[in-house]
Amino acid sequence: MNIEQLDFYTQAILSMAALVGLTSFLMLGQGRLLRLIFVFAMQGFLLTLTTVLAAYSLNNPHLYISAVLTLALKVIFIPWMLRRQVVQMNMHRDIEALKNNTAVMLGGASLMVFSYYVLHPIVQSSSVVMLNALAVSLSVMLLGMLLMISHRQAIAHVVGFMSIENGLFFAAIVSTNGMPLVVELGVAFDVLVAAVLFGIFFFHIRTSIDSLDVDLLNKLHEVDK
Amino acid sequence: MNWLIAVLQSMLFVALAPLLAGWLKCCKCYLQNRKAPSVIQPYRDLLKLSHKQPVVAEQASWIFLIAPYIIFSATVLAATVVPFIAVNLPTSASADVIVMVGFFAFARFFLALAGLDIGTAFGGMGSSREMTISSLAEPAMLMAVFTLTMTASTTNLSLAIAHVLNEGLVLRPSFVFALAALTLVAIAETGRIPVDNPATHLELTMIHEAMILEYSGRHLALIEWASQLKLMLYGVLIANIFLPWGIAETFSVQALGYGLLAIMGKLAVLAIFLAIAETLVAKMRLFRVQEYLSFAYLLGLLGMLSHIILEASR
Amino acid sequence: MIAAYLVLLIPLIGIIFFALAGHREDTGKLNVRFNGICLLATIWLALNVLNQGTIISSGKAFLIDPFNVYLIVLTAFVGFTTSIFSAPYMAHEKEIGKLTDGRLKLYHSMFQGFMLAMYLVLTTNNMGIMWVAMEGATLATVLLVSLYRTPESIEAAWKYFILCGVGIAQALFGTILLYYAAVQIGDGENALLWSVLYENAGKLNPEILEIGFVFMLIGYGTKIGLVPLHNWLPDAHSEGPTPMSAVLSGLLLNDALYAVVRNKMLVDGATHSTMAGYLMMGFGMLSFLVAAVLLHRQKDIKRLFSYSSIEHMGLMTFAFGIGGPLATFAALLHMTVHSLTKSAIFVTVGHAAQLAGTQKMEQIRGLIRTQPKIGWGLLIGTISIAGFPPFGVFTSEFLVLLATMHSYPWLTLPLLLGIGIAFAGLFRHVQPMVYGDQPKGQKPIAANLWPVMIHLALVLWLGLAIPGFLAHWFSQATLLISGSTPL
Amino acid sequence: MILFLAYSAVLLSFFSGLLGLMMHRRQPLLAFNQYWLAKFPTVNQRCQSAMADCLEEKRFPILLRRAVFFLLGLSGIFAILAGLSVLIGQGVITDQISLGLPWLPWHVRFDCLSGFFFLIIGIAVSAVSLYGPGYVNSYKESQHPFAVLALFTGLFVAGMLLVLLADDAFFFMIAWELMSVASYFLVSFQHENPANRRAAFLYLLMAEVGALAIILGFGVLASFSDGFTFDALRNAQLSTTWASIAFVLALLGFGMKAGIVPVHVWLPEAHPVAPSHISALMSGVMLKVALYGLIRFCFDLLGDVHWQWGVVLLILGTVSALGGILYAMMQPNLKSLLAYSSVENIGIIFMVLGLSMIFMDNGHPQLAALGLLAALLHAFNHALFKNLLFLGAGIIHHQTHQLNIDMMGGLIKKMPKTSVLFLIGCMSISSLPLFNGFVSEWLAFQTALQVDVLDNGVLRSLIPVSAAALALTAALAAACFVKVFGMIFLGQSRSHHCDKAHEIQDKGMLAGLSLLAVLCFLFGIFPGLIISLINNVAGQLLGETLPNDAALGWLWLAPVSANQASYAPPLVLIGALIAAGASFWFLRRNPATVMRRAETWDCGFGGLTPKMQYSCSAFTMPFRRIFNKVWIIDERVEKDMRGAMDQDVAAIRYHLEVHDHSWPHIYQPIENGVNTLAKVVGRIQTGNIRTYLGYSFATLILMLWVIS
Repeated sequence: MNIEQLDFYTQAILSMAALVGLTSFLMLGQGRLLRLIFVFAMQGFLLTLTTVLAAYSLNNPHLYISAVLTLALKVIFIPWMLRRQVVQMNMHRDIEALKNNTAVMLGGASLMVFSYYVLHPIVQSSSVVMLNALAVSLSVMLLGMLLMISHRQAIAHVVGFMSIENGLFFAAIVSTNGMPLVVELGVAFDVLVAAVLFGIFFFHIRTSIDSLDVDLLNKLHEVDK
Repeated sequence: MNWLIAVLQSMLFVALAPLLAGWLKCCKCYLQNRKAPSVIQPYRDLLKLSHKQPVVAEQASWIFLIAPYIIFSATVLAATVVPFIAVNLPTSASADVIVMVGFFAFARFFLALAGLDIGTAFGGMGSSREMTISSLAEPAMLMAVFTLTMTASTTNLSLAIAHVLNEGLVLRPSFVFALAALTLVAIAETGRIPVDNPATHLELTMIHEAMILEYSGRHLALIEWASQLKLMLYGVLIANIFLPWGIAETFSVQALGYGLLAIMGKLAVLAIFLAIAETLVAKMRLFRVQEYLSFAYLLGLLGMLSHIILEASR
Repeated sequence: MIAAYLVLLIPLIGIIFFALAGHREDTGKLNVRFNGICLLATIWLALNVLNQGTIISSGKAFLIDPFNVYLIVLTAFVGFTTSIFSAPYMAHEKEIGKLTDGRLKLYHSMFQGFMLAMYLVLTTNNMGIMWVAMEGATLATVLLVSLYRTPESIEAAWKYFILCGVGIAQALFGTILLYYAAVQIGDGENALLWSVLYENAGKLNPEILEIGFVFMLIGYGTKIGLVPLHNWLPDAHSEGPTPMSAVLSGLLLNDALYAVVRNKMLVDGATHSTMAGYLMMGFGMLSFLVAAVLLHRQKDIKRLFSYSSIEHMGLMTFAFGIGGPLATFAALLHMTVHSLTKSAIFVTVGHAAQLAGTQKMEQIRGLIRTQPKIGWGLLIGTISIAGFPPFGVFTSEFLVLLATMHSYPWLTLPLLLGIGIAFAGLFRHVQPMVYGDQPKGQKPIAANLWPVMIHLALVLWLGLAIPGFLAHWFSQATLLISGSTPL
Repeated sequence: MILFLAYSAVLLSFFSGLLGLMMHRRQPLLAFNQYWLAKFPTVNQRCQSAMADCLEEKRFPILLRRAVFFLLGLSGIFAILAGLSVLIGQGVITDQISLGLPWLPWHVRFDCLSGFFFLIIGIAVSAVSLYGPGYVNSYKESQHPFAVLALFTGLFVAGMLLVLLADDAFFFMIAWELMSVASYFLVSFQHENPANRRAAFLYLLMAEVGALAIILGFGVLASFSDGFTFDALRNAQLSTTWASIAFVLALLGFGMKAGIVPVHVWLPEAHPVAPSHISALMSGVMLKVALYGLIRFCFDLLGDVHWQWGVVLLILGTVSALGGILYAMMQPNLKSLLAYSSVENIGIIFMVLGLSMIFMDNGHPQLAALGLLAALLHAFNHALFKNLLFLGAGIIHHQTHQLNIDMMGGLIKKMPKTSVLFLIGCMSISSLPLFNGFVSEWLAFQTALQVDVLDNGVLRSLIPVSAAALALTAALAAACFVKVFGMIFLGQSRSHHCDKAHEIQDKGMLAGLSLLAVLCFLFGIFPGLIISLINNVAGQLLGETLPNDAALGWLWLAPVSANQASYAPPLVLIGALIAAGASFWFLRRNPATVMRRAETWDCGFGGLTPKMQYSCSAFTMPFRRIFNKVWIIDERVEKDMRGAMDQDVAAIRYHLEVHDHSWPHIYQPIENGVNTLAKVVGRIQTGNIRTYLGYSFATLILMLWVIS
């Protein structure tokens, strides 16, 4: 099935998927925290757009609520909070030197392929579009994890964590037109609380190790040193 | 009737034991160009000792005092089990060859304890050495005897000897091994050269004598008698197991008489052999005794194996 | 059904109450009361289930069946006894200046929050809500782990938060896949209801469910503490306040496993393959062995027992993975006895650490001589957790072994090896702590050991005889999970 | 009725443990008494005052101790009665107790085999309960609470009895582990000593490993049958391979408990450090319970034994017997020595059991019955004399406060009664005629001598070799116990403590020993009494009894036939008495020869000192030379030099340590291996959260790849 044969909605969704995937890649290679947060906010915004799109074309009003929640949390609140932290910590000038950046990017690309490979069996029971959408969201998830693995700043970890959530939301909206409302609300609540807790933790970590470098959090281990 | 003969035979056995010792001493003296004491000198010694007042060490406890009686009775019991001039004895049935070895162990147990009781270095040394040697000798002896008992498929000595007797002359390789083993064990167990020297009182070499150093009077008499009995017992075992001919199978006076003569003759010859051996061989160092006894053990085992593999194989 | 609502309502009130009321002298006791009332409510609920069988609430939002009813009671019970322990314990912590009023307020409020999350995980019929509650449990406890604000505790809390957060996100992806498979055959709103899913399990798309299950297993498995996803667990258990360790080990891990098993039932129904079972067996065995070996290296007493928790969770996962009626029954029983024993152990461990003034095992010595109750409690608890009869852990381990022997004979070897190594690892550390002369200057402390005694007595009881109603529930649950029953 | 006796025995021991817990409950009891007094003032005044009397502060602990041991003794007597009645009645009684798993209540079965072991336990427990009250008096309540001792003793005994009653795998394991765990607590009772802690840990660890092996053994059987009851397991149809696997597992498990080489290391560590009456129970009885397990598993559950198993048992038994006695000989600690000697005796039992299996599989059930009989009889005898010796060791420890044989000496004069009883134990264990140890060894030899009936060449040559080893073992045992008795009781005392020792005052302690000593002698003279009982066991288990075991009258022992071998201990005794009496009378009739005491001859150096005596290590030096490969010997002589050019010796110190090979060669590597493994595995936990995330990520990828 070629893309020109699909309806506009599907085309739009696929474009969105591509964009969301792109933002993930952008984040992965990003060493500056402020830009990272900005790209993250962009991803959140794309997610909001997708949700609105789905709500509009599928005439599914509860997705609007979900869109509002996403907008509020992922585009406004969390980026704002993270940005504030960065500025407070005076880290906005720092560039994190990423080791093996090329390898990580290549790895990210292969993850994308891998996601398609893994989800391939799903094609039998649904459309290629679904496969695309799910694969993109899976790769967003995996890229989020990769982001966390490759970055050392706690703030980058939070961004990675939230981008994983973005991937999940994307999957939920595209493949199933959103989860039941209760669940959506619950998840949103959890994300909110998590965001608040992250804020608290930044404070604690800073007071404890005077930095937000997670590599310094290594007192508890089982290795003879 | 049987019981009576058995008891009489045992008494005879006990009574004749010093005679064998005397004869052995005589033979040795002749061989060593010395003037021999009378053959009945051991009897005189025993009698003299039994009349003397025993002197007992201060340290000694009741173990020391009862040990001679126990040693003597255990050896006597062992003697009752062995067919001396006749087979088919009820005493052999009430205690078989394993029990006989047990009697020896019993006697030795108390002898060693008595050695330790007085609390001197000599006693302990003797006990230690005695237990070492005997713990190697005892299994060797059992092995040798088991060869016989497995051949006869009975551990009853009387029946076993009767079996050998009735079988006639059969050349058994196992018996050769067993005979060799038993002879080696007998020499070790009775404290003869080359393992021990009954005549020595040099602390580095003595074994048996070290343990009984503190004994005197009737106690010494009993122990001496017991060791003479033991010597005789081994002699009778070797003679009657491997050359049983002449032993009385019925309880007629004639047969018993022949039996007595036969065994005395056999013992006399054995004693001569022993005397020759003792004259020719030098005493071994203590820690070579283990090799000697391991050899005996090995011979016993070989005897048993050759019986099982060569003679009774199916 | 009112009982179920009550069970959820009480802790909710608790959160709000403690958050608003602030810390007072009697907050600890109030906490006990809240948990006590909740326990009564769960018993009422259990009686209902005993009389009526499976209960589904009118909106189908809640489902109480034999599989979760006993876990609910267990949760309430462990929560109750832990709160009994917690009252003097936290008072002592405040006395020695480790905690402030504010933090105690947070502690009590979040204690209730955690209980609420646990009840919600267990009672809900909706797989999505289950996920939400699971995440909620993490959120409720993460601040408790860092309650002492030491660098280590903050590190532990951070790891706990990030690792569990990432893990649980994967579980959400799994849930989405499940939902995706479900909407293809049914209506949207009810598609995540477990009761509906279970009925239609055969119709679900097996491929999707398989992939979904991988995500679920890894997601919830992080919470269970399956190796190699377990790394947060020893840190979080050892650095938080001990009552928290007790409920984390005794309840949270169980509930995560509960979630996995619920999902496994669906996957099994859909795929008719043993894929899910094999995955669980693999993870279970790996966790079991790695934790057993790592027990030998521990220096911190709470860390030691948290590894033991990983080990036992591994064993349960393995047993559920085998999937036969015997193994399932054993795993259900093991969940119960492990919760009871482990929470009892953490109670004694807490007291022991307070007694010695440190969590370092090298410095904890002579407990029996100093305070026999604590020493014996720890020793008997360890004996029990190590799987010695007549304690219940033995029964379940025995059954697991036999089930393994029956289905996969060669796997018994690593299993036995693991049990042996784990036992040695536990005992080489515990024995020097309890035995020996009283160290100089060590004095008895105020301790309430009734929870320990009650727990151990219950475990003993379960080892000697399984009461009829529990056996009935177990066998019903076994029927539900494995399709047949050992009875 | 019989079952009632058996249950009573179990319950009584259990209650004795519970009663022990009352030790610290004097105040509540007092309060209860007051309350009771107030409530029913009219009820029997005397009764109440008696109660109050008992609860008096000083009397209460003593009375309680007595009561606890009284209950324990009662349990022992009930066990004896139950055992005897089932052995005589030859019945099989089954029952169920509604405990355990919902679909598997505890099955109980009481047959001759169980009954026989009940008898062993009963006798031992009775003796111990006579002995106990006096012995435990020396423990300080604050350091060694009696409640702990009593509770776990009760549980221990109850556990052992329950093992014998169990008729399903689950119940069996519960009882088995109850026994292990309870005895673990007893081993660690005096836990202030590092040796105790180490021993206890080792013991529990090996008990656990052994139990796992047994469970697995049952598991193998269970997977070929449809249930865990022994009835079901009996009907399991196993291929030879699986049966052999089950056998090996059972052997490992039960062997570990029984203490066969090389899995014996816990035994010489654990037995010596427990309180002596517990050591007696552990060494004398618990090992027998392991033996029971093996017999039950092989002869009853597996049913078709294979001669190859017999060979395995024979070889292991031989190695254990020789190794055990050689190690025993080198021990300076009396209780370690006794523990190693248990290894030896268990080895002998295993040997004979192996013979029994070999004969069984080769179609000679009668000879198999003979072997079984010899094994069981030796187990019985060993229980008697080992208990006797351990209890004796307890008295010695109690009076001299030490267990090092090198520090004792001369106790025969200070403790005459104990010394006689101990001597009887030594003679029995050295298998001297007239004592019980000899009878079983005699039977063992008789079994081995029947090798002629076999066809297999390997067996025909192997069995004689093991018989030779048995002979060697017996001789070494005699040497060892000469050393023990000689060093402890004879000569001069080598230490201050020993000098001040005196005879034990407590009658109960001596009574416990006397009971066992009398039984040792009694069954040495009249072995027929017990053999006819064991014959019933063999009859029930193998379906074969010995032929005409009493054809020559009940005084005679003729296990195969009168033509093959016979032994009449009563006649031997009479003979011995006559011989000894005659010589005694003959020599003592002359009043002039009354003996005279004089100084011991000191080679003219003047003044014998205790240091001149042969010591323990000196006594065994020849053995050390001869068998020097058996031990790891660490022998050093240190000289302090002085004087011009350091030519004169000021002092010499001699240092000797003898170690077991199995420790550095088997156990140490395992321990190191586990530690290394832990170190390696520990590397996965780096402490860096990014690594952890990496694990999570990698696992996810891997799993997804695996399923797709």
